Parts: sequence; C-alpha cells; structure tokens
Amino acid sequence: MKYSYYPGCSMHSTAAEFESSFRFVAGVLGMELTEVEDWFCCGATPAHITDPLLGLALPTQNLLQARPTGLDVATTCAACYNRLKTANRVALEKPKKREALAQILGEEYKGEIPVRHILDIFVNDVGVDNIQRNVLFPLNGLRVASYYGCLLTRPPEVADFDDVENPVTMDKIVEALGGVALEWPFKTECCGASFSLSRSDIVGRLAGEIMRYAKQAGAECIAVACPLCQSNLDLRQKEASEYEGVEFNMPILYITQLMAVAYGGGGKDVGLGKAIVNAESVVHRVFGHRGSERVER
Amino acid sequence: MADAETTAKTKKKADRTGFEPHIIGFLCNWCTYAGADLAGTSRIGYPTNIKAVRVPCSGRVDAMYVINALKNGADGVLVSGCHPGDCHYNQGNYYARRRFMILREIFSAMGINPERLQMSWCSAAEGAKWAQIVAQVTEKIRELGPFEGI
Amino acid sequence: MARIGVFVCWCGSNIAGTVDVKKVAEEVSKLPYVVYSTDYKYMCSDPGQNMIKEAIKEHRLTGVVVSACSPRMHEVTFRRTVQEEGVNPYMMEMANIREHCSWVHDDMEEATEKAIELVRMAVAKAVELEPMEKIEVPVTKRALVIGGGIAGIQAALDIADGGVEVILVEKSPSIGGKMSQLDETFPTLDCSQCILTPKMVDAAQHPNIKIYSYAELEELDGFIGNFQARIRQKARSVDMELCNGCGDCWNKCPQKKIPSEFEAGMSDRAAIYVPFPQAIPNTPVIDRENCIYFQSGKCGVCAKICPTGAISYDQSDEFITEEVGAVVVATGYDLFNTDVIGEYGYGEIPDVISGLQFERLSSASGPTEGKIVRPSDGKKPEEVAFICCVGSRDDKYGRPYCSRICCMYTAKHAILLHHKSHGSQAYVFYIDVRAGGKGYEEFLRRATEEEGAIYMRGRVSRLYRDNGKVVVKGADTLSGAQIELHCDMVVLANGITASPGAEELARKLSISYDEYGFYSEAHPKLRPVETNTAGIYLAGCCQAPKDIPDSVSQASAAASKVLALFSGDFLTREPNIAEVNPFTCTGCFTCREVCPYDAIDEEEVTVHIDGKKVTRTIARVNLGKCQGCGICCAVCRSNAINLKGTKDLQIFRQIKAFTGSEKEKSDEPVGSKK
Amino acid sequence: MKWEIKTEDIHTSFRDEVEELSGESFGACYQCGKCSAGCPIAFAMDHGPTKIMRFCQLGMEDEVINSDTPWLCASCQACTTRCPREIDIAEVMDALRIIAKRRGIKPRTDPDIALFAEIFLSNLRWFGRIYELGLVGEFNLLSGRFFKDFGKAPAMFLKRKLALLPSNPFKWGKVREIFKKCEKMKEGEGRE
Ligand SMILES: Cc1cc2nc3c(=O)[nH]c(=O)nc-3n(C[C@H](O)[C@H](O)[C@H](O)COP(=O)(O)OP(=O)(O)OC[C@H]3O[C@@H](n4cnc5c(N)ncnc54)[C@H](O)[C@@H]3O)c2cc1C
Ligand SMILES: Cc1cc2nc3c(=O)[nH]c(=O)nc-3n(C[C@H](O)[C@H](O)[C@H](O)COP(=O)(O)OP(=O)(O)OC[C@H]3O[C@@H](n4cnc5c(N)ncnc54)[C@H](O)[C@@H]3O)c2cc1C
Ligand code: SF4
Ligand code: SF4
Ligand code: SF4
Ligand code: SF4
Ligand code: SF4
Ligand code: SF4
Ligand code: SF4
Ligand code: SF4
Repeated sequence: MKYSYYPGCSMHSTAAEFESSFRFVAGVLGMELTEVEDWFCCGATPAHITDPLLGLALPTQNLLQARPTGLDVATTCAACYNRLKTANRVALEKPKKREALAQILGEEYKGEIPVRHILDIFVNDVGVDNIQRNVLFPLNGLRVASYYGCLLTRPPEVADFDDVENPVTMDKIVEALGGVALEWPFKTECCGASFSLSRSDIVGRLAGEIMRYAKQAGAECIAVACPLCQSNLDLRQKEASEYEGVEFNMPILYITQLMAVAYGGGGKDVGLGKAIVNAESVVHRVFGHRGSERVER
Repeated sequence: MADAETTAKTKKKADRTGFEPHIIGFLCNWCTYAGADLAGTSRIGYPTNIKAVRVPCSGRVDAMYVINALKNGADGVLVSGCHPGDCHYNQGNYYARRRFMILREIFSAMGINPERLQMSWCSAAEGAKWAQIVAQVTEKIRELGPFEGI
Repeated sequence: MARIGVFVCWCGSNIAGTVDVKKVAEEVSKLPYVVYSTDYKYMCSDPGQNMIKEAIKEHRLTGVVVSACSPRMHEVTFRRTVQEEGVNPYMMEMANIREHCSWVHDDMEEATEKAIELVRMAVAKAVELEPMEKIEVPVTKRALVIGGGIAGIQAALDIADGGVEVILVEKSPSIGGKMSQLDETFPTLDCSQCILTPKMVDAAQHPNIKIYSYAELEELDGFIGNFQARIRQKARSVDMELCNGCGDCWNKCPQKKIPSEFEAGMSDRAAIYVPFPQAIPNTPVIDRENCIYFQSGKCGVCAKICPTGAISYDQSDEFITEEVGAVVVATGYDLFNTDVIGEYGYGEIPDVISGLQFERLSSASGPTEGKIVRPSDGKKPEEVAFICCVGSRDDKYGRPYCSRICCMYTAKHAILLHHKSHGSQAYVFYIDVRAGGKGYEEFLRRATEEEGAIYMRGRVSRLYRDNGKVVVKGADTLSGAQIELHCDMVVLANGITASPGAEELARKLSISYDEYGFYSEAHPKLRPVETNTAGIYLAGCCQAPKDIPDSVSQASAAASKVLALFSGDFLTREPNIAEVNPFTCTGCFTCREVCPYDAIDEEEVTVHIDGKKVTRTIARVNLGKCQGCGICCAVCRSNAINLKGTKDLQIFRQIKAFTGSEKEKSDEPVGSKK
Repeated sequence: MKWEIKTEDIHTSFRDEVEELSGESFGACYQCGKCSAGCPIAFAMDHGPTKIMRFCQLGMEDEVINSDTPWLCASCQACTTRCPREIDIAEVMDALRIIAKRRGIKPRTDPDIALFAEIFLSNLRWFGRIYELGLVGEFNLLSGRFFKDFGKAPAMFLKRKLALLPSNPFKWGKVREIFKKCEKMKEGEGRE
C-alpha cells in the first residue's frame, strides 16, 4: 500500500500530533508514504472565497507535483481533502476552467490522480479486519463520539466515500479498536472552524452544541479526523462551555491518536500531551495504571 | 405578423421582376396544416410561393421526398409539424427532426446549401406564426436564388 | 385509365373574389386524365353535390377532385357524395384553394396561378388513388381491469353495470388498494372504509365481475377488441372453496412477527393472514417466505387446526387465459421511500413516521384503535410537526413533480390530530399549499382557522433526536427566520411514486410510461384516459398522482370508453393504415423500433427463391393497432412499408405536378397501370 | 431592510453577474427555505441564505452586497448538499464575496473576516505554507484585537503546537507565480 502524502500546513504545526500518530499508524498498517515534493498550502477557504481561480490553481499545482509518483494522494485534513477533490472535479467536468488553469500553471491537469482521505484508506484499503488485528491494547469500551465535521462528506458529489448525513467510517474504526461508537446527531454539523480566530462568539455556540450532544450521548471523548476540527473544538472549548453554561472538559482526539494508543504507540507518537483539554485522562480511564505507563514511555 | 403582411403586400407580382422561388411544404395534418387553415380563416396574408402537401405526421416525410422535390425543380423544401412534445403520434416529430438534421448534413456534403431545407414547428393555433414562417422561408430561399441542381 | 372530374368552388365570393375560378377550371381541364372540369357557386350545397353526382354518371368518372375549402372542413361531405354515386369514397381528393389560397392572398393573378398549381397537385394524387374499405374488427365484449384499488373497483362496477363481463385482477390478497388503509378522507372527512367497503362488496357480488385476487397479469396478446390475457393465479396455499374465513389458522399460527403491510409496519401479522378484517375475498393466504413450514418443513399448525381442511401446502401457481376486448389499467401508486433522505432519519428515529402510518394511527381499525400516540413510548404527542413535499418537488431525489395529494392529506392530518388528541399542536412545514380541488381551499382554511394548525412556509433541513424529542430544524421564509422546534412526533408527507413493477407491466401491455414510471395517456388534454395502444385505458394513480375523486372520475371515464367500444359488434376504423409488401420486406424490423403504437407484428411467409422454398420472418401491420402515422414508412430502407392514402407514389406525383414537370396533356401520361 | 421594492431596485444585470460568476441559476430556486433551515450560521446573519437567494433573483444589489451573510458563511456546504433544486448556494456565497470586493465593499458588521482571509493569503504568498504564529500575530495586530488569543498562545507554545518559524517549501517561486497569473487574469476580466 503506497501513497503519495499531502500533509497540508497544519500537520507541520498545530496538528503535529496528528502527523506523528498518523505516521506511526501508517507504519503499523504497512502503508508507505511519500510526501508530495515541494507541496504548499492548498489555499483552504480564504483562497477560494477570494478568487475562485486561485482557489483551484493552488490545489491543482499540488496535484501536478504529486503526479510523477503515479500514486493515490492521501490527505489527513478535511479542508485540504475538500479542496483537492474539488480541483479534481473541476478538472474532470469543467473544460473551460481546466483550460484557464492550464494557462496559469503551464501544464494541463485532467483530474487523473485519485485523492483519498485517510479514513477512506483505513476502512476501504486497509480494511476493518486489519485495523482490528493490529490492536494490542483494546480501548476497553471507551465511549467515543466520532465527529466528521462538515467538509469531509460534503457535498456528496465531491467527497463520496461515506453517507453524507450519517457517516460511519470512523465509527467502524472505533469499534475495531474496542471502543464504543456512539450514535449522535451532530456528526457532520459545522463547528465554525473558519471563524476560530475572527468570530469566537459564533464558534462558541456551534462548538457548544456539538459538545452538548456528544456529552448527552455519553461520550468520554470526541474523535476527529481533521486538524481544523481538532484545534477549533479544543481551543474554543472555553467559549463553548461559556455558551452552554457547563464545563465540558471534553478531550478532542485525532482518530489516529486512538489508533496509536491501541497499537501501543509511544508518548511521542501518540502526542496526547499536545491537547489543551487534557486527553491523557481518557487513556488513564481506559487502561488504568498500565495506560499511564505506556503514555509516559 | 407585421412582417408577413408587409412582405405579402410589398412583394406584389406587379412590382417584382426577380426570381420567385418554388417551395414545397410538407405539413402535418394535425398541427401545421390546421395552423395554415387558421391563417386562412383569420385572413392573415403571406406570399404565394409555398404549396402545401398534407401528410399525417412530419415523421412521415421520407428523405426521398425532399430530394425528389429538389430534383424536380423545387428551390426549397419546408417540413413543418407539431411542437416537440405535442406530436399527435407522440414522437413522430422527433424522428422528423433527427432526419432533418441528418439530411442537412448530407446536403452540405453534396454541395447543396442546407438552408434549402427548412423545418418549423407550428401548432393548430398559430395562424399568424404560419404566415410568418412562410414569409421568412420564402425570403430565405429567395436569397439563396434558384436551385440549379448538382 | 383513370377518369378524373374536377369541381372548382367559388364559395360565393370567398374564393371567386380572389381566384379566377373559371380560369382554374379551364386550365386544369388540360391536365392528363382530367375528362371533365367545371365551377360552381357552392359545391357543398345540395345542387353542388348533385352536380358532382351527375358528372360521375355522365362522364364515368373514376376519381373526383373538389377544389374548394380545407379538407378538414368538407372531406367527409364529398366522400359521402361520391359514395352515393357508387364511387369508392377514398377516390375523392380535395384541393384547398380557400384557406390556403384565396383567404391569404390578394393579388388575383398570383392567387389564380397558385390555385391552378394546387389543383394540379390534387389531380396528380387523384390519379394514383386506390379504393379503400373501412376496417372492421370483431370485438370480444369482455373487459380486463388490472388493479383492485378504488379506481379499479369503480371501473369494474361501471363496466359491469353496463352489462359487460369484467375480469378484475388484483396482485395483493385483497382488493381495496390504498384507500382501505386511510382513515377519514378530505375534503369531507368521511370515513374511508365506510364508503369503500360497500363498493368492495358490490364488486364481489356483482354477477358480471370475476375477481382474481393474489393474481397478476402474465402476458397480454392480441389487439383492440381481441386480447388474450394470461393470468397467473399465485398459490394461496388455501382452498378458496373450502375456507369459511373462521380465522383459526391465523390466530394459531406461531409465526406472528411479520410487519403488517396493511398497518404500514405499525403492527404485526401472522404467516397465514388476511390483510385486514374487511378483506375481499376473506380467504387467507400463506406468505411462503415467512412460513415455517415452507422454510423448514416443520410446523403445519394451520393445516391441523383448520376445521374445513382448506389448507393446501402443495398448491402451485395456476395460469388462466381470458379473452377480452379492452383493458383498464388501475395499478395505483406507491409511497416514496423516505429512508433515502438521510437528514430526516426515517427508520432511525422512531417518532418520525410516514403519512400512511399516521392514517393507521388515526384509524379506529388501526393498531392503536384510533388513539394518536407516539411509537417510541405510546405517549400522547403534544407538539407534532408535519413536513410536506417529502420526496416530491425535489431534484435531489429525481422527483421534480408535485405529488398532488400530500398538501391535502397533511391538512387533514392536522385536523385529525386536533380532533383526536386534544391539546396537541400541529405545525405544518410547507412550500406552497396546493388546494385546487372543489372544497379544498375551504378545507385548508378549516385546518388553519378553526383548528389552529400553525403553517410555516419553509422546508425542513434536518431532524434529530434530543432527550426524547425530535428537533426540527426548519425555516419560516415569510418572516425570514430559522426555526428550531422540539416536537414529540414528526409526520412526513411522503410523495407518490409509480407502483412497483409498473414498468414491467407496461412492457407486457406495450403502453408507454414517463421517466418516473407513470403511464402515459394518449394526449395530455384530449385523451387523458386512453393509452397509445388502442383498447387499453388508464384509471387512477397509475397515470399520475391523484386523489380519490379524480381517480374515481377517471375510472368512470375509462369505463365509458370501454362501453362505447363495445357498443357495436365490430370496430370500424379508417383504412389509412400502413401496409407491408411481403416481397420486398427484408425483415429488418426498423419499422417496429419507431412505431409508437407497437403495431408491427411478425409474420412467417414462405416464398420461392430460385425454385427453393424459403421461410422468412417479415413485418405485418396489426390492423387493430396501427394509427396511420406513417413514421415506419419513412424509415424502411427497402420501401416495403407504405401508408395507404399517403403512399410514396402519390406524394411523388404531387411533387412532380407542383414543379410543373407534368403540366400538359401532351406529356406522357403517368400512372401507366391505369 | 427595505420594505418597498420599486422598479429601480431591480437590477437583472446584477443577477446575471452573480449567475455568470457562480455558474448557478437563480430561476431554479423556489424559495423553499431549506438552505436557511440548515445553515449553522444563520442565527448570526442579517439575512438567511434563502433571502440572499431571493435578493439575487430580484437583482437587489444593494441588499446583497451590503449584507454580512456572504462573509459569515462558513462554506460548510450544508445548504448545497440539501438544496432540493441542486443549487450550489455555497458557491453563490463565494461569488458574492468576490463581487463585493470588486465593488470595494468591506463587510459591514465584521471587517475582520475579510481581513483574516487577506492575511492568510499574504502569508501563503510569502511562505508557501501557512505560518500559524505569524497568522495569529498579524491578525491580532491588524484587527486591533490585541491579546485576544495570546492567552492561548503560551499554552500552545509549551505544547509545541505553533511552529516558531515558517517552513519554506522549495518551490515558493511557483506559488508567487500562480498568484501573479491569477491576478492578471482577474484584471483581464475587469477590463472586458
Ligand atoms: C397518507 C395518504 C392519505 C390520503 N388521503 C386521501 C384523502 O383523504 N382523500 C383522497 O381523496 N385521497 C387520499 N389519498 C389518495 C388516495 O389514496 C388515492 O387517490 C387512491 O388510493 C388512488 O387509488 P388507485 O386505485 O388509483 O390506487 P391504489 O389504491 O394504489 O390501488 C391500486 C391497486 O392495484 C394493485 N396493483 C398494483 N400493481 C398491480 C399489478 N401489477 N397487477 C395487479 N394489481 C396491481 C394494488 O395492489 C392496489 O390494490 C391519500 C393517500 C395517502 C398516501
Ligand atoms: C384565461 C384562461 C386560460 C386557460 N388556459 C388553459 C390551459 O392552458 N390549459 C387548460 O387545460 N385549461 C385552460 N383553461 C381552462 C379551460 O378553459 C377549461 O378547463 C375548459 O374550457 C372547460 O371546458 P367546459 O366545456 O367545461 O366549459 P366551457 O368552455 O365554459 O363550455 C361550456 C359551454 O356551455 C355553453 N352553455 C353555458 N350555459 C348553457 C346553457 N344553459 N345551455 C346551453 N349551453 C350553455 C357555453 O356557451 C359554452 O359553450 C383556461 C381558462 C382560462 C379562463
Ligand atoms: S365546399 Fe367549401 S368552399 Fe365550397 S362553398 Fe362549401 S364551404 Fe365554401
Ligand atoms: S382455519 Fe381454515 S377455514 Fe378458517 S380461515 Fe383458516 S383456512 Fe379458512
Ligand atoms: S404452516 Fe406456516 S402458515 Fe401455517 S401455522 Fe405454520 S407458520 Fe403459520
Ligand atoms: S401536494 Fe403539496 S405536499 Fe405534495 S408535493 Fe405537491 S406541494 Fe408538496
Ligand atoms: S417493412 Fe421495411 S422496415 Fe419493416 S421489417 Fe420490412 S423491410 Fe424492415
Ligand atoms: S403507420 Fe404508424 S402506427 Fe402504423 S405501423 Fe406505421 S408507425 Fe405504426
Ligand atoms: S434550498 Fe435551494 S431552492 Fe430552497 S431556498 Fe435554498 S437555494 Fe432556494
Ligand atoms: S455553506 Fe454557508 S450558507 Fe450554506 S449552510 Fe454553510 S454557512 Fe450556511
């Protein structure tokens, strides 16, 4: 299983623990990653809301740089995923724009490189059985609310690897790790990550509702698969708690961190210490003593 | 409509010396033929150049009819039937349209100006439209000049 | 040799004011085959017609050209005229020199010239005309009705009352259709079963009606007036003659956990069952998929318990062929499957139910005996949201059309909720309220004014659970507000889709259907109950979504069409249909592909080629089905199929005549066969 | 909010402009309200997306351009995913932002939103990848919201979540080239 890997900006900074846990998990599962050469930012939301062409040119150029490997492009960030997929769709379906892009980039891109989110790769390439087989420390019934966020499944014509209203990929992974995947209604509600810095009032409300429903479902933690979701829900938990009038203290973990824990990853790989809301407590709860040892290691 | 009237009035034979095209019109019985009747009942004038052949459906019009007409000295041919979706026989006019497109291509390939074949949709209620069609088609073929054969 | 007479009409000054009729008569007299020509003031008047008759006698005319008004006006008149004088009526041709000439031109010289051309063309065609006889087909005066919902029942009753035998085929174990599942009906709120059950009984007892329930049409052969219907009587596993409907079997059957179709899954039934107590026939069937005996060979309880020994496990499907002359299709509809709308969580959230489930909840004969309670905990719902247009008017789910009944049944549901569950509040989310029927707007106002249902104009975006309630994320576009309601129950007004298997049945009947599977009527305005296949009629929701009054109207209309068809012993049809030349037909069947009426049959012919006998399959036009459009003729590469009355040769002559290649008598006479 | 619409308020040319840029057709919208119903940000907007669609149908340029809705749209695509007429509403919002910028209009209620996008892009243009500390710092500086997130920053430093130096990819020249070419294309558009 070889992939071309597009980390996206966050993986090298705010989401360092996503990167390290993902690399660890990839190793365990036998995925070989080659980072896209000289990759740069996909432009995220700010680019395409400012200039649609720029918003397409940036991800397209990145895909062009991934092309020589001939491998599927794996990505971790939901926003990058959405942008890269959109670039593919435009290349396939909108010949006029494809031409304009070729003019800008000096090379034509025809949408030939499959872009995959790692959740898709885990469940559909690696397989739930394999995910389960590698578990050393089952999650002992850890109650996890899987949060997919808005961009991973929408719009379905672009994303298309899971149900748009009730995705289950991450839930399958949680169950395979020995956790309990909770049925809850806010799996795909937007957390307002794009306002994380500019309108924390909006984010407080959106994150607050998400947290409330997770809590109501009995979640001990929320699992995410996107750096923007993680940093927003983690960073803005104070605002969320203020909005809802309860102290949530809800650990927000990357799904790969949960996997790494179950696969016996070391503290550096798992990176639990990086969260603002204490996430280590979750592991302690699940494994008791042994768990804390493991995390220290 | 105003067009049609002026064309009809100003192009009186007495005032004209030039070329008068011979045009044959294949009109579907249910829509265009009835529309042409309505133009009559409403006394909406138009040029005399087109003579109608009544067919049950525009889908009845064989490609050979068109070619035959040109071979026998017509300068233009008009096929007219019900609007798409209104065909008395459901899909006849779709077949007609498809055949029309192909024929025009064949004409081009043969060196015949495809404009010599015209097609229109005209319902039983469109008397005025019929007059307009006749005026326009006549004008068009007049512009193309006499068909000299190939 | 053809002998043609030409009669040029003045129509008073209508023609003669613009066209020099004398000149026309004189000019055309010079044409080949024209042996007589004249003009007269009013051709259609009695003296005019007599003139034609006299001329036929005097000049031994074989064909007549009347140069007058549009054939759409007087073709029938003049055909009768010549027939009265012993000439085949189809040997008469008209030249339209009024509507197409004198009325639209004002230059006398030009108009006269054109009139001459038009007459010349008519004469050319007249030379090639052939005598034709009207087609007569014998009719079998029995009708087949497919589908036993309200539409099928009504059609069957009306036809039977007209003294004609009816075969009614219903695929489920009982007739009654969807209407039997409804509670009270808009716009009058009369009880559905109270008005339907008597009709079901009438149908069952009518001496002219034979019901095959639990049966399906297997195959339909033949054509209008002469169909052979092969019917599959599915194995009931119960002997209809012996069973007395005592019910011991279904009470004792151990397999009781099968969701009842009739109760829309709100309660269970046994493996041997009658769908509902008033079912007709009141004989159970064994649902073999779910019966223990059929699945594993054990059980057999019903056979042991049955007092009449009616259980018959080894019954198998039977096939019956019925001869009928006409078919009424009344196979109804199905409800849109709301499972696919992820954001509404139907099937996951127990208190989100369908409109039909609400009918069952509200019905006194339903699983709760008419008490409106929520499925999750059996409690009375206080706040109930109703969502309109679910799966209708929605391109996302491939259904841009309006289902036509859901606005009204939602208004009804709101009223019923307020009637039956005091203190409950109905919130209706709608986009537009479509209340076009008689008394419908008033009914809607009753819901909003008298019952106090709150209508909100906006589509709901999402439903989800919160602490035992269902959160409704909606909008009120009139105030511009986003709305979030916490409701106890949500009712989805599912749209209507074509009934399952509609397309398969359409293929058996060779009738056409639209992209959604609803059957197509022959003309959307003027032939709304006929199909393109002569002798097959439509009634009820199989054609398009409709309410009960419209279903019943269409059913009665279809019945009257059937009775009109059966009013004589023969069907008489115009003879201008297509005809295959068996010598030139290559059997390619391109004609069959384009024929809109499925009028091309296959025929085996034996011909001698080089002294050898060769059997070939060629095309044959079905007299009963062909409507004379001529589409087939234009596609036949070997020119083997021709339309009588508009033959290729007839048109070619017209073309030649028009362009003047055949002007003078001195020309070589054409039509050498004369 | 205007309570009266007069002939002169209706600008079909504006509608056409938005249609051209977004590739969506407003005739398709039957104002069902589903987009507003499911929009997570609607509570903070002056007009829900449905009303914006309505204003676009009518070509009511002033209302649309001066609304903060397009700026508040989080591009979450809930509306696009669920619209029964398959209209890409999120794309329309993008188009409206761009048109507002063309007209030199700053978001009325919250200029910071536009500012954030601007700083993000300039960061991207300079460094090729997003330098998050720089982003936060610059944003705070320019928006005048000093220290807003500095309360968080030390915690994030300690946890090594914010990289201190921008990591430069090799082909940063390519990035700038893309920016320049896109700008040129836009200018070309403007001249037409
Ligand atoms: C929730 C709800 C509430 C409603 N309330 C009202 C109301 O208050 N007032 C009102 O006027 N209308 C109401 N309607 C509409 C009403 O149900 C229909 O107008 C009516 O039932 C249509 O009758 P039908 O005979 O055309 O179809 P159906 O009732 O569907 O009957 C069709 C019959 O054909 C049978 N069938 C199907 N396929 C085959 C086949 N291949 N071979 C043999 N048999 C076949 C079926 O089993 C069925 O018995 C309501 C509908 C719904 C869903
Ligand atoms: C502006 C307009 C546009 C429309 N467009 C459409 C459309 O696009 N498509 C569509 O499907 N429908 C359309 N309709 C509706 C359509 O006109 C009617 O559905 C249709 O004409 C009804 O036909 P009818 O025979 O019932 O009534 P009418 O057409 O009213 O015919 C009734 C006849 O009875 C005669 N009459 C009345 N009283 C007596 C009496 N006491 N004794 C003897 N004779 C009497 C009248 O003189 C009249 O000739 C439209 C209607 C209007 C007003
Ligand atoms: S036959 Fe026709 S044209 Fe002649 S008088 Fe009668 S109506 Fe007029
Ligand atoms: S027990 Fe026998 S007689 Fe009674 S209903 Fe059942 S099959 Fe009929
Ligand atoms: S044999 Fe089948 S139908 Fe009869 S009682 Fe047993 S399970 Fe029921
Ligand atoms: S009848 Fe009413 S609820 Fe049903 S689809 Fe039409 S508008 Fe929607
Ligand atoms: S009639 Fe013509 S088209 Fe039809 S099968 Fe014969 S040859 Fe083919
Ligand atoms: S004339 Fe029309 S209806 Fe008759 S066989 Fe030909 S295509 Fe079919
Ligand atoms: S959801 Fe679509 S159709 Fe409905 S109001 Fe919004 S844009 Fe218009
Ligand atoms: S994309 Fe924008 S307008 Fe649409 S639902 Fe999300 S935030 Fe609202």
